[in-house]
Amino acid sequence: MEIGLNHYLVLSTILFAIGLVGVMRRKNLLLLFFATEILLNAVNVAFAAISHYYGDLTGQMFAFFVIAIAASEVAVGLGLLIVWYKRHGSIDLDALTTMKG
Amino acid sequence: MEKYLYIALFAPLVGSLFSALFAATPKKLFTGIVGSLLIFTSFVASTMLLLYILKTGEPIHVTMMTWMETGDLYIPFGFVVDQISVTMMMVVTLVSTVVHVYAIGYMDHDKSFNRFFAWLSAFVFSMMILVMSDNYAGLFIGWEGVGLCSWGLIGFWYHKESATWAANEAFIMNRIADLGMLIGIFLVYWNTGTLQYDEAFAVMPGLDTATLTWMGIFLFIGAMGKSAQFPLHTWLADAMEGPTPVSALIHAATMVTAGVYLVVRSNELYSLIPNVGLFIASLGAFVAIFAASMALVNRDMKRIIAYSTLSQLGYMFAAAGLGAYWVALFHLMAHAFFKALLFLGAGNVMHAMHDELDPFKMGGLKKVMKWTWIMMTIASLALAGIFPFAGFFSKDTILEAAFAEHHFVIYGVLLFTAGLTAFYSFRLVALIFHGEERYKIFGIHPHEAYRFMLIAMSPLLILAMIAGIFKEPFFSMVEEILGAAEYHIHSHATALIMLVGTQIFVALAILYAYKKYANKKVMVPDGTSAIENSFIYKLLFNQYYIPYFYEEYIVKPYREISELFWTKVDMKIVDATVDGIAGIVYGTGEKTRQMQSGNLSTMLKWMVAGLVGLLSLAVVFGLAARYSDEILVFLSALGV
Amino acid sequence: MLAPINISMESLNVMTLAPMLIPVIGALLILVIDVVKGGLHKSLYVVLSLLFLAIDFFSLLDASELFTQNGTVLGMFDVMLIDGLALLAQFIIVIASMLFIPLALTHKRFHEFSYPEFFALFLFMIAGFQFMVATDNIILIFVGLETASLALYTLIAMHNRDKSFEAAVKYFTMGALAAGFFSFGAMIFYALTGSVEINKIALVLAANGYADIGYVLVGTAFMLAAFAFKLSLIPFHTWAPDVYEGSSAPMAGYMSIVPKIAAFVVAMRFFEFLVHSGIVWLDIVLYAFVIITMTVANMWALVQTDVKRMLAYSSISHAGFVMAAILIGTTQANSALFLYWVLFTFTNLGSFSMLWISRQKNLPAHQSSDHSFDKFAGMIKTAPVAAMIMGLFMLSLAGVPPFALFWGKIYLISSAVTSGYTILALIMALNSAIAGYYYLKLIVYMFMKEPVMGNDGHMYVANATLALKTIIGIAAVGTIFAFVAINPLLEFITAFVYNSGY
Amino acid sequence: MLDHILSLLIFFPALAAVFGFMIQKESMRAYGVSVAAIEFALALWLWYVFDGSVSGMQFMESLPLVPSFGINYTLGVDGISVFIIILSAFFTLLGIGSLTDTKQVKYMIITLLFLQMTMVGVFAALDAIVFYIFWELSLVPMLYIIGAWGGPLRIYASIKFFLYTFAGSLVMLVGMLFMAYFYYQATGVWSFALLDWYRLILPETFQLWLFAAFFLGFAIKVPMFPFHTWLPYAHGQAPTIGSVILAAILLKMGTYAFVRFSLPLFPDAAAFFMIPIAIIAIIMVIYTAMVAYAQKDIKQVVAYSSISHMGIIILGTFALNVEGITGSIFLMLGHGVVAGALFLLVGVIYDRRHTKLMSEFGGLAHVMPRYATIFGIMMMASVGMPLTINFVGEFLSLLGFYQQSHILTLLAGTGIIVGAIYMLAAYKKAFFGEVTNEKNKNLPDINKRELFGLIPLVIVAIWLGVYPKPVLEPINNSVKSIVQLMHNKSTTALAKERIPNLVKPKVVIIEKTIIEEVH
Repeated sequence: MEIGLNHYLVLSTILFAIGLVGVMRRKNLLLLFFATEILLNAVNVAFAAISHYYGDLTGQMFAFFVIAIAASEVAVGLGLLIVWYKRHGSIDLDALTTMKG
Repeated sequence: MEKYLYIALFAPLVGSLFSALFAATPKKLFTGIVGSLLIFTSFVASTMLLLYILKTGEPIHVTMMTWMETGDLYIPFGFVVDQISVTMMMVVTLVSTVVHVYAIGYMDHDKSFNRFFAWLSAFVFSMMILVMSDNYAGLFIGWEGVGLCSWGLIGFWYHKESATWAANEAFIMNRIADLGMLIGIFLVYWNTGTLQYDEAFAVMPGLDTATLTWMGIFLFIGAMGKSAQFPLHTWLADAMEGPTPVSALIHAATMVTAGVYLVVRSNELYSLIPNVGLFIASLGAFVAIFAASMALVNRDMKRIIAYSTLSQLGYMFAAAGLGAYWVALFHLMAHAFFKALLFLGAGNVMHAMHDELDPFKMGGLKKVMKWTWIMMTIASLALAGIFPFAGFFSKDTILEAAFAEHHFVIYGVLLFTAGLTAFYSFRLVALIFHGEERYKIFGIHPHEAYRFMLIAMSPLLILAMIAGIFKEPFFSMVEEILGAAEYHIHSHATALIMLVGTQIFVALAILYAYKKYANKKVMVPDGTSAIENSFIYKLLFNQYYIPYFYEEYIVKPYREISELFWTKVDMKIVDATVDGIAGIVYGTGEKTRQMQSGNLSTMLKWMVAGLVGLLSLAVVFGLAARYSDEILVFLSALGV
Repeated sequence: MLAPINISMESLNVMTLAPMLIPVIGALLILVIDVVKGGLHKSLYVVLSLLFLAIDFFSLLDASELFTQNGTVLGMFDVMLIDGLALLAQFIIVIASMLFIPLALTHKRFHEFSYPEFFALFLFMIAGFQFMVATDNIILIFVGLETASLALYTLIAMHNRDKSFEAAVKYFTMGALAAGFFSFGAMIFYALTGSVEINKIALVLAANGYADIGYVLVGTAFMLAAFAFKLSLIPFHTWAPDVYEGSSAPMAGYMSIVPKIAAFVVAMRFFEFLVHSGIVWLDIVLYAFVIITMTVANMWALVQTDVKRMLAYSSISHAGFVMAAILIGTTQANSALFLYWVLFTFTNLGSFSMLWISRQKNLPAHQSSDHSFDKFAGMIKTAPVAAMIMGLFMLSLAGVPPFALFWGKIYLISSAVTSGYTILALIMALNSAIAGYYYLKLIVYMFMKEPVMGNDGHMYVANATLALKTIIGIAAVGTIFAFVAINPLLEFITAFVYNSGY
Repeated sequence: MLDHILSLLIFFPALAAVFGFMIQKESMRAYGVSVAAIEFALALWLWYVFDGSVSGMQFMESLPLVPSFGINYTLGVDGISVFIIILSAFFTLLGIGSLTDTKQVKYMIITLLFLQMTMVGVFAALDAIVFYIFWELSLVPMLYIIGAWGGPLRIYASIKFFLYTFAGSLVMLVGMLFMAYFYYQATGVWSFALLDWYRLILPETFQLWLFAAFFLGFAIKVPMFPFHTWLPYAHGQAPTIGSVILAAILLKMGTYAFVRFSLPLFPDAAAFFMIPIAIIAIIMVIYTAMVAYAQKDIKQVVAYSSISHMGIIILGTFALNVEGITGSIFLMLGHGVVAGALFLLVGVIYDRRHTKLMSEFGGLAHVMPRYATIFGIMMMASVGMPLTINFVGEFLSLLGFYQQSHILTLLAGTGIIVGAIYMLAAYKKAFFGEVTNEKNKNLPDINKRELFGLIPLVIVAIWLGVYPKPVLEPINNSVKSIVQLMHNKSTTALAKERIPNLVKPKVVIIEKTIIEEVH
């Protein structure tokens, strides 16, 4: 079986869906960040594949930028998480409900 | 002559304003005197105008200034003194002079003396505008003006609930009629393009009968209110709450005859529509007997006279409706004299009896009130139409006119009413002045009125006696303008029989009244006698239950519906809808704010849900676009 | 060996990069200063930031001159793009930032301003937004967007309250999800067209006649979701009220303006060609977004008890209102968008600044939040001038003429009318009426209620300094005398928008 | 200066209001009165220099505001607007002069002066957007007056007043934008200038929709049934001065706008909607009069009576002929004077007793005869007694509409009956009878300050009732040109039939007469 573009795209979509489910289901902030990383990396897979398909480097460039951004997101995200954990001793999402309505 | 016209018109206004200056201060005798003098001035000026008219026969027409002018509408303050209006002016100024002087005595002890004269003079001014105006709009000014003054004077003793109630009733009922009048005026304007009498009448013969009929009807509705014709008659009897001079001037001699004046003034219109005329005559005849019947049993001196006024107005309308405008006008004049006299006499009695109104509680007053007795007897004779007093000439002519026009039913009704009139008039006279001195039970010490009041009444007394001699001069004066014809029964014998027959009939009625009420057996009724419990008596005594009907079926429902409109419709429906819409918006916000739960997980779910929503929509559209051809085929197969 | 690439400096058009570079340099300078000598007073950094923003502003003036002469300019390997939209958006960004940054000079001491990093991040953020608007390239848009956003999350968190962290975490997490949407959407378009430049995407799609309309729609859905998040369109808005509440008042005001104008410009670039290509789906979806966002946000604003949160919802509603311009897509509508946003900048920053000067360091016991409505009761009696200015901003937000936002409103509604969106125009108008209620609510509290006992009015200006007052003064003057500026603004904006081909 | 007299009239009070912040509290009243007096003098001067024989706009000034969008600051007055402007200056003067001691009198006067600016602005504006600006801006001071000085429900009342009117006018704004767009389509130029719009002939369907949009804005302001419920609340809660200005001037904005916008812009639609609007007007007349009769609070009686009278004004406006429109404009002035005076009068008694319930009173004529007299005069003016100001307007309005429909005029005419019913009943309850309430026994009669406000109104009410010509003539001239414009612009047969052509002499009646004579 030849693995073609469509397979990559399907994989990417499935990964993205997994990421989405994770985003919705996770109550732990850290795991939530993982889920968002999955989202971005799902896209990266697709970008790399499409880039290869077109023989065009733009997609790969995009993927690199996404990786960079994902990295900085993690940095910022973890920073926030740590502060929050220091203050509350918990990284449970349900604790984040002082503001509503 | 214009000078006299303005003097006649504005002297009462000056008097009114002068008195009004002192309205809130304690009694000042000079307000009465100045007011009376100014009214007398007006009377003198009117007399000058009358002489001028008699001499030249030329109407005086002045236009003082523009009132309203817009579009094609032009309404000036214009005044005309012609044979009709000068007659009215004479009547108005004469009676009001008498009443003013009389009122100085009558209102002697009233703390609102000054205010009374302000109102009374204002009334005269309004009445003068009414009769002197040369157009319908001006007439309407006077029309409403007299209504206003009538309101102020009926409710003069405003601390009395009954007085203020009666004042409002009079005003509102007149307003109902005024609406008709207003519509009539609109009809005149839009069909003739003007409201000036002469111009409008000139165009009217060219209009179609239907329009003219409506015009006539609506104007007559106005007249019905002011002249208290059925079914707008109830206010007049209630208006007797006002001071007696007011009753004499406004509710007997002048204002209530304004309706007759209107019909007479519009004679050129009404002669084009005889059907409406016949209706007016029939209504007049009906009111004549209807009112007279209520007067038969009433136990309120002033109300009896008020019903008599009503009845006499019926006569006038009967005459006017039959086209005998000059007769109507003549009866109006004669009636003004003797009815004012009657009322003023009644005022004397009231004064003497400390405002007691029930004639059954009087009796035998002729000993202490000789002059009043004489005056009221003569006035009653005139009212009853006994030769040679004023009423004979005017009322008999109406009967003749009805007969000559072959309206025998009307004739019959009017004739019978003449008998009733004689009966209730003398029932009153008998009860007051003859028989047992029943007032003594109530510890009252009656006295005769001031001498100057009696002297003031004397012109009316004289006129009530001799007004008949004016019939021929009056006829020749108005002949031209009213297109008048003398009514002669063709056969002299018939005429004579009628004349004598009528006199005998009336005389018998008078005698019967005396026999029944001048004897010593008359007691103050206590509601136990058989006659008082008879159906007819009750019906008449309760004025055919018409006031009751109005109260129960118009006034009360109106109040209830008003209440309903406010509390239910306005508050619960209209306003609640507005608040409801606002409430829905606010409530939706309040309910759906739960969506903002503050929980990050939920927030993320919302985002994903939004994306899924967008995507599913995209898929649907994408598929629809992709398979649009197939869908079209499918739909066409379904017949869409 | 690879041949050396010869590129002339002229073709690079460095000018196009200058406006973004200036704040970056500024940020770096601030960091360097801090390294050299720490513990300097915040005023230094404020003024430095201001100066760099001023330079930025002048470079924008230069660029706009270039634009008026030559039309759209491309630079830096055709990645950078100087067109009317970019310039207008950058003007708004820079002006709003210049109005914002002096608000750091408060009377009370606040945690975030003591760090020079705050100002550095702030300038980085501006650079990010500038990149975002001044390019046609989705990659750069993404990078700009994320640069700005990440800086923004940090700025919010630096307010150093529990609520600020909560807000930052919420914003960050949702932002990450939105970034996922964006990249996935970009991926689909890349897959469809092989390009990441919007105009090329448009060309390719048009060339094949939108053959893969289904995929285009899916891609658009992802992009739309990402932008809807940024523009806080319902149901992607949930972060907005919480983040506004959690961050400091001026930051909230800033967030209601600058990120959104950047997002609007990108949305305009991205959706305009789709709208014009007659995709019914997009019409319907945008229509729905506009109406739901306006109306529902208004309804939620009605029931708020905290002024800042109310203003947050009001900002959402305003965003929905302006989103109508994207839907309509005519030159007039796009011009109206910019006009509206310029005016909104003054008014909204003004109103948030008013909250800022009344900010206490700690919450008094009887208050449930920093800016509850009750706090403003009877303000006219104790601090009349402040009350009147606040009332003025509220009236302007409500669209009462002749104050600033009224002009934006009529021009935008007019553009709806002109394009035949009658129902939309009516709904926009009626929403202004609903919105009237909650703005009025604050006015009612300020002008018609009795002050709480012991309130001497000082608390309304507790945080005021000359700098803050100046900013509020500028905002107030801008709000009142907007009618003078409307015509030049309108001509300027219309010319720029029109010449950029939108 | 003559060229800018309108701007002066508009912005002088605003400027004075801004300076007013600097005035010391105790001197504020004097300041307010002087400013209002100067403004009134200016307004009188405007009347003096106003040429009543010209039908078009006078004292036009124009300044580009947003020329690229066709918005210009254009002002001008004609016979229709000049008197309402004078009236508003008049009422501001009387209002400030007779202002009884309130808390924060300084803010009150400043607010009133701002209100004055917006009122004059509305009536002088000849650009739709400028009109709209003043129209909306007038809500703000009124909102404050009701909300800050009103009764217990003041906040509810003021918000209701504001939002209701605001919502309506926003729909109107959409209509205006459409109108400008149509003008743009027709000419290629944006313009919000009313005089430009006058030249535009729209197809009937457009007219109907636009008419409806404008109608909503105006109808809520008037207020017409069923949009009227804000008014009783506003009046019920507003302080005296607020009610006076509201009734005398602010409500007139709606009816004025009908004449200024709806009729000349959409003649076909006006003719089309004539009957439905007349029916609404009749409901206003009768229904609200009945509701007024049911009221227990004397101020509410006057408030509902306002709605009832506005019904007649609307009816006159939609008579679409010179008589009716002239009458309705005159009635605007008349009702302004009379309703303003009645609210002042209610204020007098409220100041003394702090209640407005009629059941609390009774027999006031004994203790306050002067007050009773003035109230009586104004009441009679209110019920349309001839020789008072209201009669002229009511008469002409009804007369005008009679040409269009007999039955409807008859129904509307019942207003003179039901009007008399509630007014007389109210008067009877409050003034007649014995003094039963101890608290009323020693009420002081009306004082000088109150007389300052009331005497001029009494004089005007009677003067213009007896001699309306100086006012009626300029109104008539301007109305003629509007009616002619409407006739010329109308496209449907219905409109041509309902709107008279003034150029052609009326030959119908004359012909008929001649024919009759020949036969």
